[in-house]
Amino acid sequence: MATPATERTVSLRETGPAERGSRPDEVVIALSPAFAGEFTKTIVDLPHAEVLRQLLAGIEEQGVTARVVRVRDTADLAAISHLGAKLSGSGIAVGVLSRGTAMIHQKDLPRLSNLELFPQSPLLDAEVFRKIGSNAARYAKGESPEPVPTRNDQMARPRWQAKAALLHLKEFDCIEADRGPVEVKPVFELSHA
Amino acid sequence: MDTRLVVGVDVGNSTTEACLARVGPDGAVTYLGTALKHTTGVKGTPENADGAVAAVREVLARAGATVGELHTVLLNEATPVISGLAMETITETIITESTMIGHNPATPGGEGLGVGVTVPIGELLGDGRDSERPVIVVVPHGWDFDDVAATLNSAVRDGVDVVAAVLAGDDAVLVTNRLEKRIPVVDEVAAVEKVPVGMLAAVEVAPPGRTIRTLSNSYGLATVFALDPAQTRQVSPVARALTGNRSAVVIRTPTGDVTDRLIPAGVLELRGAGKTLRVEVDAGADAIMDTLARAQPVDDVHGEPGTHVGGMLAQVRDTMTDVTGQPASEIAIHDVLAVDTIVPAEVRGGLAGEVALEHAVALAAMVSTDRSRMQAVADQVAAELGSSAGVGGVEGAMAVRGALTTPGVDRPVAVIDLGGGSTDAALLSASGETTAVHVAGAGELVTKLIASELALDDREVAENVKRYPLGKVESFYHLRHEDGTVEFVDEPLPPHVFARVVVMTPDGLVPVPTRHTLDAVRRVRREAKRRVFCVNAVRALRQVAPQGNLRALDFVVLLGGSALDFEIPDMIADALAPHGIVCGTGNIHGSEGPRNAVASGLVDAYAEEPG
Amino acid sequence: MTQNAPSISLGPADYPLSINHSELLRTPTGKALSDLTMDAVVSGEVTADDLRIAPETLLLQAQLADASDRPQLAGNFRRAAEMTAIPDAEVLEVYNALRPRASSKEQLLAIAERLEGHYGAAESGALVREAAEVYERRNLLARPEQA
Amino acid sequence: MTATQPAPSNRRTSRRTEILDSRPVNLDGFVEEWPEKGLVAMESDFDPRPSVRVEDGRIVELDGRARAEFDFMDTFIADHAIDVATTEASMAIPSDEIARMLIDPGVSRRDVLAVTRGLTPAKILDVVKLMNVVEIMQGMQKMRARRTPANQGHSTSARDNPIQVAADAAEGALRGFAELETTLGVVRYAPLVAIALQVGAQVGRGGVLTQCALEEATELELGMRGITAYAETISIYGTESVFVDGDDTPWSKAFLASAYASRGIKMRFTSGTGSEVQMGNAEGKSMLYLEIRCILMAKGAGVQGLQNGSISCIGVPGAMPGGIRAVAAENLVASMVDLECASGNDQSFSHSAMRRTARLMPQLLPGTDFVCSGYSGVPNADNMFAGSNFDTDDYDDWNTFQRDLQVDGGLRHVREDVILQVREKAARALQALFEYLDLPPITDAEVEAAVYANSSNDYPLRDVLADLKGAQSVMDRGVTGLDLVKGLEATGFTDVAENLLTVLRQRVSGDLLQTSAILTPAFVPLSAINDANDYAGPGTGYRLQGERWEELKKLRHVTSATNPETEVS
Repeated sequence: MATPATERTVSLRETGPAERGSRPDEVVIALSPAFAGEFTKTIVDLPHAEVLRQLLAGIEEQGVTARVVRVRDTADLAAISHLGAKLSGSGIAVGVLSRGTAMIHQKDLPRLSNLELFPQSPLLDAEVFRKIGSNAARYAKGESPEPVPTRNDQMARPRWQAKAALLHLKEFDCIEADRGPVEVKPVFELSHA
Repeated sequence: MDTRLVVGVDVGNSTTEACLARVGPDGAVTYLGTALKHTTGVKGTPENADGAVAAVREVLARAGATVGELHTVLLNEATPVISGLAMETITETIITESTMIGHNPATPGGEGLGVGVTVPIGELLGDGRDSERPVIVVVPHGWDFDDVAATLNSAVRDGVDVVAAVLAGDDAVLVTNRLEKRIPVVDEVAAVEKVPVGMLAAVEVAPPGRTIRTLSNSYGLATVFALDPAQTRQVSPVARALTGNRSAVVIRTPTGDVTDRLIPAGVLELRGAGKTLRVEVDAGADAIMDTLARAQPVDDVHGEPGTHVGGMLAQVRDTMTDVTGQPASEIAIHDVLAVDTIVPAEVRGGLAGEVALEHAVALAAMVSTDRSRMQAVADQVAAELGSSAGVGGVEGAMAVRGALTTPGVDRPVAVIDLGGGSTDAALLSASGETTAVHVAGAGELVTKLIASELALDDREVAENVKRYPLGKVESFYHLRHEDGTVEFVDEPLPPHVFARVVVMTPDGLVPVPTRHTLDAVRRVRREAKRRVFCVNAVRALRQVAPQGNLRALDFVVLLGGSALDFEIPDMIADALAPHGIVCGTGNIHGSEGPRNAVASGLVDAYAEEPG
Repeated sequence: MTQNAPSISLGPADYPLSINHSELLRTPTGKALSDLTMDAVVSGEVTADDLRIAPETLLLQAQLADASDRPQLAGNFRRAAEMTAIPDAEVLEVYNALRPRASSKEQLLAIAERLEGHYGAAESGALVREAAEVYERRNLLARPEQA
Repeated sequence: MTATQPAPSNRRTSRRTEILDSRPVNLDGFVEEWPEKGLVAMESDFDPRPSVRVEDGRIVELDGRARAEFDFMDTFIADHAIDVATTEASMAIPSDEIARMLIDPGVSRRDVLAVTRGLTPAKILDVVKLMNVVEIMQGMQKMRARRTPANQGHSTSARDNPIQVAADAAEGALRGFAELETTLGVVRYAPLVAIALQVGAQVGRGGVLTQCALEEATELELGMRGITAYAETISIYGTESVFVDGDDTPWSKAFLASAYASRGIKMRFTSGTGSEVQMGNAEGKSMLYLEIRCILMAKGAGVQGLQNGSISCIGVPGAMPGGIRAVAAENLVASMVDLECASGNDQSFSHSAMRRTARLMPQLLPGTDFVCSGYSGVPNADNMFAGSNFDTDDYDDWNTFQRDLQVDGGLRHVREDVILQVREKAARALQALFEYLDLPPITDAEVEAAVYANSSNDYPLRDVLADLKGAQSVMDRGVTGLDLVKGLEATGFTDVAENLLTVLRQRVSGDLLQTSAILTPAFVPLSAINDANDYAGPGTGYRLQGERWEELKKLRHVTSATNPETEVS
């Protein structure tokens, strides 16, 4: 959707073990083991750079700060998101899997619950990720955002169900057991395709 | 006379109540129990018999009595009251030729005022551009915020005097955060392609928490656009429409205009007291109600055909025809209640889905048909139960009689029955005479006002907002009640209520889908109740009070379902207090609360004069 | 068979019982199939309690299943015959107790004892005992803090 | 729909490639195998080798695993599903010989069952792996439990509108579904929709069995009250970890099976290929191997039948090489261990109409107990099971397949005037019943809409608030199936009341608890006992002939031979 012929890539620079934040105005973005690493785009080929940029933009536009962490020892979305929420100064985190599935979580909720869940990865585009970031930031500010509208498509099953399973398995393969979450700094670069 | 078992039955609009009593030879009454059923059919029609019989059977069963022991069933003479509701907006804001973008995006960027010529971003870096004059950049859909910022920065570096920007997407904060020069940016202008190019325009963004100062001021506009007095007069609606916004864009086009006009809503014709009075609906609720008061008692109300109000009343009549089977021509509207309200509506001709708060009038109308058929109901009840049954008294008279059993009440006493469709009042004078009235407007109108003012699509939510107190879920472990108290919970609250304004229903917390704060929702709720119930209480009491003088009333007893509401009785009591009236929720026989007044009144009347 | 099996011996040709052997069928309230008429329903003589299956009928169906070489289905019917005596709420309670990590071994054994002792439900009790044993081996008992 | 088109490439392509690329089939997803992780349909080197060892009347080794290492699936299968007395003998028979027995008309179904009841999961897999899809169909033709094939329909509404559910259930019943299933968008609507389904079904054709898919406790309660007649959504899985993730075990599900039987309610389990790998815990086994474990678990629990054929995971085997063959094989395995099989074809499967049809053939041609475990009796947009492989738009195609190939898929063509009649009657009966039960009224306009409607959009909107209160009151007041009977009788729908009472009476006899049981229009229970499949080669078993064939010759437009200027229908 950018101006023609530009595409961005992202690399994640590890800056050390992820710590619990103290700022009440921050949202943590918790990434799965293979996000912007083993994989570079979601199930519908949306570049991970764009996913991250839009999430960050959504948070920024609400005047809230963001911290990005990579979770390495699980590929379970609820676990990733909940861990992110516990690290977040506001208690709010967005968790994202490589295939695009995302969730907004809060630290006091049971792990298997959530504030908002976006299970249909094939239907998540840049605009939706912006809204997810924005809503997470608004929760952090104590506001009451309208939940991001979720879409549904009966024909997603024949097209995406098996690929989603494959991506899920691949992501599981990237799990590094017993390694804690690390804080990362996303570095975006412009490439002219 | 020997001891007799009698049942009083009150057929109401929605519920049918029964009250079983033993009447001794001396007329002493012993109450044995009560039962409550849904009313079957429209009140006052033969279909009521089913509900009445069911209520009688239940009250007997509860007391362990049989139909065979029953002496008689007493029914109330009920005026079938049917009500209708309608609402019309009476103002409308129209923008012609895209002169103004006055919407309030949630997050505009930068601050200050920029005045310049509109230029599309695509042409900013092209050759032959005019680098002399200040420029307001217009950015269409599909532009990434990083690219917009980079383009603007490089244009500024090239010497272009960029003073403001108007964006299609929701990117204002992101763009301004990345600009080297700070300018005001307005975003979420959905129809940005309709913004005229090459025109002088002004963009203003106020700091967070403030509203714009220049574009909402007619002389500010005159200054910015160098207008003469005649032109200034012309743009004053623009200024008015922008008042209270945090951001705005005004574009000066040769013929553009914003109008804030009254929709001709039509004339309401009130016939009564031997005269026919006319009032313009767009004059507002107060004017309508004043005129109505001059036409009391009202025989019929008509709306000017072909106008909104004509349509509204026709719709009410059609509903009545459907339920009563009476031809529309025979249906007389005996009362209306007009209420001013505010409805958020999208501005016609707007470029960004601008919403203006338009004025509207809500009308509740009420018909009382003269076709009460309670005798037929009584006959049918008698046939089904094999006992005798008859009409034991008129509803209003029976209600005050029942109300009189509330401890601490004496004649003269007035009752107010707060229903769903109508508010009813009756007075029992010191000398034992009763007068009764029904006025239009009650619980359903309150729900409708709440729904439209809060823009709630879901009637269930509006109904809940009306019925139960509010709260705000501040964390998973605590919530703040509307009175400011905080309640902590042990189990985390469910995620769907997190950070939301909620209604505290008996079934749990229900989120209210609104951007309004708790205080705003509470204000809307209380105002709706005040405008309907308090206004109607006073209005109805005036109609039954001697010479319309409220001071002549001593005791007012509230009855009916709404008398159980958590705040309405207090609000009415407050409204009546200046008139020196003792007002409170009834407690029939000192035990039944505001229920069962009519049914037990029937029994009492019978005990005094066994028919 | 652990329960009082009906003395008659049925084979596949006797199916369906509702047509071929309605004389063998009784509701738990003792009514015959032919008593369940519309008139009886309208007059209130037949209530919802009359439309349940009797344990004896389940044992007859178990015979038919056995005779059709379906021993597992027959076993299911025999457990069901035992369970007709257990109230709905308790049936759901036992089901929930059998979910993974929902009960300690002691809790499961107590349920088995109640089934066997209170309801004479030997086969259902055995199923619960077996679960307790497998759950212990597969680490599916409630963890101490959850018990 | 919204699935994105394959990304455009800059290379020049031929016009033909462009056309091919725009075909609907290319909107479907296809994935390479990854057998190490279980992303493989049925041919994997990582599946166990068949073996069994019995000591002291107990299986101590199963498919290469010693008893001490058994997970709970192995344990349950070894102790409940496999016949210990015959297993060593059966396992000794070479797989190709068993495969031949399956397709040999000279070997009776009973003789095959004598062998299969002693087989382990790996052995069964070894057998069906030898069979191509035609052989699988030939096996199914003989091994299906009930001789007469049948079909099941869905009747749901995107607005949970009970009038729509009743009208479409009536039409579906009239068209031939032996079972009808519904589910909800808003769960609190369930009591009203379940009542509507029951009324519609009994108007369309007396004796049709109904079901409402909900969480276990509510589903069981509606069943116990006699508002529904059977249950189906009791899911089981092929690995211990996924089973536990689903918060169940073989023992909890076996107990639930007996609970249903103890209330006289027919019930079947649900499973299917692909669910384990979809949930990320296939333990490196092929989809079919894991499904065979499910089938044997169901067998061991003593449940009479199984809904399988991948069901909601159909996109997973559908994307794999040989995946639809594996799905056909799983249906066959259910039948060859003597379970009722409701054989899938019940979820949106492909963008391509041709591929949807091809996927159906292995079940339609040989016939199964229920060819679809949910043919959408409403337009797919109204299907609250997220769409089926076939919907109301496909009725005439289906009827034409039956007529072309002379096979019985359980449906038939019905003339428009007859359909309109039953739709109206269903809506009227529900209107009367709602009034009788003091539920929110159904207007004449709604009845009128129901007669001519296609989808939920064609009905006036209901007062949802009032409906939900009504639904709650049905639960609070303890309304039962018997109350429905009384209401229908009292409001003049005597025949419908009789139909429903007869269905309710069946639960006293327990006849519907037997394998593959359905009720005929004459209310005769038809199961694998009195309608046992007796296929023994050409000219035997179920044949589409006589009156039924005459019925299936009819279509919407058939030119009359007597007067070619007219059509018969």
